Amino acid sequence: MSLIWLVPLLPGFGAALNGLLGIRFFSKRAAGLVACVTMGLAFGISIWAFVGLLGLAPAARAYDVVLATWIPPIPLETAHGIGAFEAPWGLRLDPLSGLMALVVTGVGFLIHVYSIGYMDGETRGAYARYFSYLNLFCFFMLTLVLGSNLLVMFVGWEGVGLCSYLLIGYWYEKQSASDAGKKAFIVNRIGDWGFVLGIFLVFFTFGTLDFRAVADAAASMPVEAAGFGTLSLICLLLFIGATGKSAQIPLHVWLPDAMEGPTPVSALIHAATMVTAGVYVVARNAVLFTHAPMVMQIVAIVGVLTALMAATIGLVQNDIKRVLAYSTVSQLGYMFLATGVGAFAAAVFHLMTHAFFKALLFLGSGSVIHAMAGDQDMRRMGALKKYMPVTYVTMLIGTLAIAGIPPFSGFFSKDEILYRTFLDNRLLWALAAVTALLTAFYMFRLMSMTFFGGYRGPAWQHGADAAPGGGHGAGHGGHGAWHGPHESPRVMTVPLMALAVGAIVAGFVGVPQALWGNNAIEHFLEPSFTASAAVRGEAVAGGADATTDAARAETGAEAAHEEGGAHLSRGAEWGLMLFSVLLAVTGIWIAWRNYVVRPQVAASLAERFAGPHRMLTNKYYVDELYGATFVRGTLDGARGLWTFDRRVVDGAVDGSGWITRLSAWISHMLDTYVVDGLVNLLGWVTGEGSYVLRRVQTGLIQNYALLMLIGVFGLLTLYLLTR
Amino acid sequence: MVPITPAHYLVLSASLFVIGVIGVLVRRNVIVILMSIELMLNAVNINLVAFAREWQHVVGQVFAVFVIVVAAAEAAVGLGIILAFYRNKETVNIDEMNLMKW
Amino acid sequence: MIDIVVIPLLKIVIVLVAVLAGVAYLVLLERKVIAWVQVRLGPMRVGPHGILQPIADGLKLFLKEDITPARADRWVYTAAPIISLVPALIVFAVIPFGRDVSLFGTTVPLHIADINVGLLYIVSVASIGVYGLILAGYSSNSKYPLLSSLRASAQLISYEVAVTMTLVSMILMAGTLSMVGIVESQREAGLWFVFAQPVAFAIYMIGGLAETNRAPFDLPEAEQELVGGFHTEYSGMRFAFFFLAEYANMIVISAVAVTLFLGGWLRPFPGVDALAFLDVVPVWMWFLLKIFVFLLVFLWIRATLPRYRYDQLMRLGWKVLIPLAIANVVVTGILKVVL
Amino acid sequence: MGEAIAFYSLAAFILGFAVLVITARNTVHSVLFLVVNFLFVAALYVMLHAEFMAVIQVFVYAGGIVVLYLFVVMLVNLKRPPEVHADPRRRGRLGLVVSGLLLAQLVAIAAYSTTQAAAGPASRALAPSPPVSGNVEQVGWLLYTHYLVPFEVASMLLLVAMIGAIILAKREL
Repeated sequence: MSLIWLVPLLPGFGAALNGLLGIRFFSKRAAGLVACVTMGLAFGISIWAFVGLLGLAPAARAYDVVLATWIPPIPLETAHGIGAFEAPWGLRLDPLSGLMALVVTGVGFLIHVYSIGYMDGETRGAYARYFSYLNLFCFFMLTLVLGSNLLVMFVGWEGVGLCSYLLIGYWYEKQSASDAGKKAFIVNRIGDWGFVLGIFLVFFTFGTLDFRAVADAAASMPVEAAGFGTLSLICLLLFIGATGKSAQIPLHVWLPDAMEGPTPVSALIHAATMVTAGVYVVARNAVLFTHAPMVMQIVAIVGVLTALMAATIGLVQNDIKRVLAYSTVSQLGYMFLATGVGAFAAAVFHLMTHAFFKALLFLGSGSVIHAMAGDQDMRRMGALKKYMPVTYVTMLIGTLAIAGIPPFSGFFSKDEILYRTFLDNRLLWALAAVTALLTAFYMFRLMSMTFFGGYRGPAWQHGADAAPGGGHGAGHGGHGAWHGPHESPRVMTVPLMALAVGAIVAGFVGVPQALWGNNAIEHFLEPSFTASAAVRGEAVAGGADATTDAARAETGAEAAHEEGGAHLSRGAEWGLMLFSVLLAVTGIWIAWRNYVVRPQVAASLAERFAGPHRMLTNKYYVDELYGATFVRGTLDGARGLWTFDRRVVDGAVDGSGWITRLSAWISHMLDTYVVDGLVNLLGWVTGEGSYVLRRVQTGLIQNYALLMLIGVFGLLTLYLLTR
Repeated sequence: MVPITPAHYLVLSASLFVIGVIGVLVRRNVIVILMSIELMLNAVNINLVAFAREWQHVVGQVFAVFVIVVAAAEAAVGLGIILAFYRNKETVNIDEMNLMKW
Repeated sequence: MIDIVVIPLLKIVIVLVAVLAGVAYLVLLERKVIAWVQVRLGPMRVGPHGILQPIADGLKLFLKEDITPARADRWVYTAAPIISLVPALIVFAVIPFGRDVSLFGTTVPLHIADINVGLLYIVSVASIGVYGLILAGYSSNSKYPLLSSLRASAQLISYEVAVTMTLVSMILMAGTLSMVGIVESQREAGLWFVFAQPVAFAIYMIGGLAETNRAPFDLPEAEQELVGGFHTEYSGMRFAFFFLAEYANMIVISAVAVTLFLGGWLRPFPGVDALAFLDVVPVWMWFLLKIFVFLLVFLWIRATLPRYRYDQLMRLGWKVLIPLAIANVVVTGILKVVL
Repeated sequence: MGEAIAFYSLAAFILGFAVLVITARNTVHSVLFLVVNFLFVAALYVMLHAEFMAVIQVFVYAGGIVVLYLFVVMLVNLKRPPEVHADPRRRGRLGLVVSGLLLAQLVAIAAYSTTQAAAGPASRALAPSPPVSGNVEQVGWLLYTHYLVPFEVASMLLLVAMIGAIILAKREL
């Protein structure tokens, strides 16, 4: 547990090694080995730390490590007079961060291993570059997760954004890839703007950035039930950042395009870890959010709407990865819904399970794409079951998990969320339920189109023609011909199996009491979502409303096992479970009927509801909308400014320069024709005059003497006349 | 016969002076011109000495001495110039000494 | 009337005749002396021991044809000998031969004129003499005479400076320009100035030799180089004139030297009364005696010394004598002020 | 009477020889005439009881300067005659006329001045009258007392002239 600081630094070290030396010197094997070994070690250390954490008493489950002081205390103005603005390189291990670290390192490790096989087609330098990026991402992600204050967290936050940009644009030769990278980066900036403002406001309000301190300070403040106060503002800003990172409405547009990156990247960053950072932030600041119920409502609504919208879009997408991307968006929506209704534990629980099965699904799809030599269109797949059984089985497990079929992990987490939503708001529950149905449907649509039915892909001659679709992701791009769909190498299938196991068992940490389990994860996570005990006590002493606030704040974490309060009878709980399972089964049945038994029905439906279909395929025209408004507005504004700059500013500059030149020219003319003219005139006059006068200068001395004599004569005459 | 008054000496020296002037103005031989200048100086001296006699005071002779000194200096330098010029242009004709002109 | 016109005329005639005769016999004397020095006999034919030799020479020259070279400048050619002879003779006008003597009841000063600028008169007249040489050389339209005349005049002018300087120092000693005054001042001083001014005397002697173109400074008539000097083209009486002028100049130099340095007509050591018995000898005898001695010295030097080279001549004149003379003048002046 | 004779004869000689000086074709002749002219001027000085001036005239002019002229003439005159090449722009006749006018004017002034009372006594105060007797003594006295500075300046002038003449006449320094 004291080695926790190694958890982020090991991947960082690997990244540095691969980035500085690997690109030039390492072989593929060496580069992959470095990355995987560092991640594996980080995984082991985090497991060990986690075990150590479990060994402690629930109240004392927190361990701080301060590596160094980043910013020495600087006196700054805050709400309560001058506060010391300081930021240590501090890491904190507590249940939440421990769990997150476990997820990140574990899934990350598996995906690293998977990448060794998947990226086999790349050249040596690019291979090392890929792994250094991946390690760098893990480093930043772990910094984000383990950071003990908002600033360190923000470092990780921006770092993962950077890595996401780098990895989406990994194939930067492809215009679409680099565009997607830029899009993701810019959209994230919008969110980060809110996040930074939130950090400022947090410091201004509480005079500190440490989570624990912030939580304790916030716990002693009244719940802004009625008005929209400082805490609400903080939460809203942080939530804006979360939406940016976690692709919630309205900033969800970047995630589907992010699928331009390599599939393992999609699995790690855009499914398992980074996109869940937003959820993590909200959960990390649970106390703040519980004191801002209005913002909680907003979060819940945004979440559920995102879930529904993404699910509907997912219905009609044909790109296998895009389907998964939209499902990711929708699952993230679920998580925010959970946080919105105060079920932070459920959110984190779903986050964990989702990390497993969604990573599994992505890797599986990657395997499929690998098999199809880079083709991602499901309409050209089908009947791959017999070619790649391992992929089929694992993906089936993942699909069942996401669909919420017991006893797979997705069932527990999603059911928990639905249950808590039902308790909180019926309308939201209805929408979430519809989303669940749609989820089951489009996931099995994916499965059917991919693995069942007849093969619709291109024919292949044995070892004859080159791979269609350029095969940028194709492991076989390296050795020419495509031999048709086939099972992936072991280095890829083993992680699939591991994740499948995870997808199955991960749910059992949160079996509800209704199923005679004790919601272990909730109890485990509880300290992370509440203020420290001392603060809670004095908050209770602080007065009636404070107590009610505290009580209300703790419902989110404790209602599940509290007798009384907002609670349902066991029967009702059972009913809800059955209903949700029923929904999933219904979705599965529809998908089976439409895409396996009678595939033509789907087409006919698409024709009958052409309008909605087109709208869905075009993702509600959100991109077009943004393109028309923000992008176009920005571009036009920029162009306008540019024109202004060129016309007015440059015009002014050029004008002044022109005026200068004109005046210079005028003075030049003046100089040339007036001043020089006078001088030349003088010289001319002198010269011409000398032409006349020099006649006298005969050089004859005696003439000069004669002139002298005449002068003497004249003088004498004058003398005589004047005396 | 009238007594000899300074006027006589004046006329004499004037005539001598004018003769020197004519020599300067007419002759083209530089040496002769210099000699004419000597004549003019002598005319001056005659005047000086005559008036010294008239006034019974030798100051005029003193001036005459200075005049002679000047004449000596002038002769020396002038003849040196003539020699130098002659070495260069093989002539003492003053009409050919007209380099200093436009 | 007598003492204004007759006596001066008599004196002039006497002096001229004496000088010319002296010149004539000086030539003979020279020939004899040099002959004796060279252990010869010299002229012996005409008269006993050649006594009448000068007369014979005179007659010869007088009767000789007078030749004028073609394309010679006739007027100048004629004038040159006269110009050279006349100054040499008129210098005697201011030479005092002795104290006033009274004969026939009238006191007669033994000098033709005693002007108060006597010394300057001598110098200036001597400076006129140079024209004779130059014009002779120029007018005879022949290169040897021209060269020699240029040499002679250059030599004359250069040494004239030194001699004049010595005369200046003598004037400082005597405090007057009049020759008689100088002699008188020596008598009052009681000693000849030669003892007071030995340097000036030496310079004057050398300068005198040079001015008279005598050996060892007889370059103008160096027979070996220039056939005969500036009077090569001359013959007959004109040549005689040059001849007379040269020897007359010797006598002039001697006379002036005697007057300035050897006390003129004074007996030796005029300040010492013990030698008063020497006064039995008449003063003009003393004078002539001193001149005779001088002339002997001249001849003696000629017979003894070789001729100078031209550059040596000039160096001696400009770099030795003139600075020495100037220094002498300065020292004399300082002494006159101090004493 | 005798003075008048002496003056007129001397004046006649002086002017005559002066005219000869400037008219003689042969330069050497004109030099000779100049000498004679100077000698007659010296005689005039003697007549004016300026013996010192007379001797100086003979000594310096006749014995020094003119000899210099003669040398230069001999050095220069042996080549072609200098009278060739007459420059037409030279105004010789005009010079003659103006000279004549000047002479007339000067004579007029002289004649006019005789009618005026001589302004002698006033001017005599120019310089102190020497306490010594005798021409040379008086001149010397004035030169070395009242005109000492001009005398020294004159000596300087002579020195400068000598050096300048040497520099000019020497072929190579």
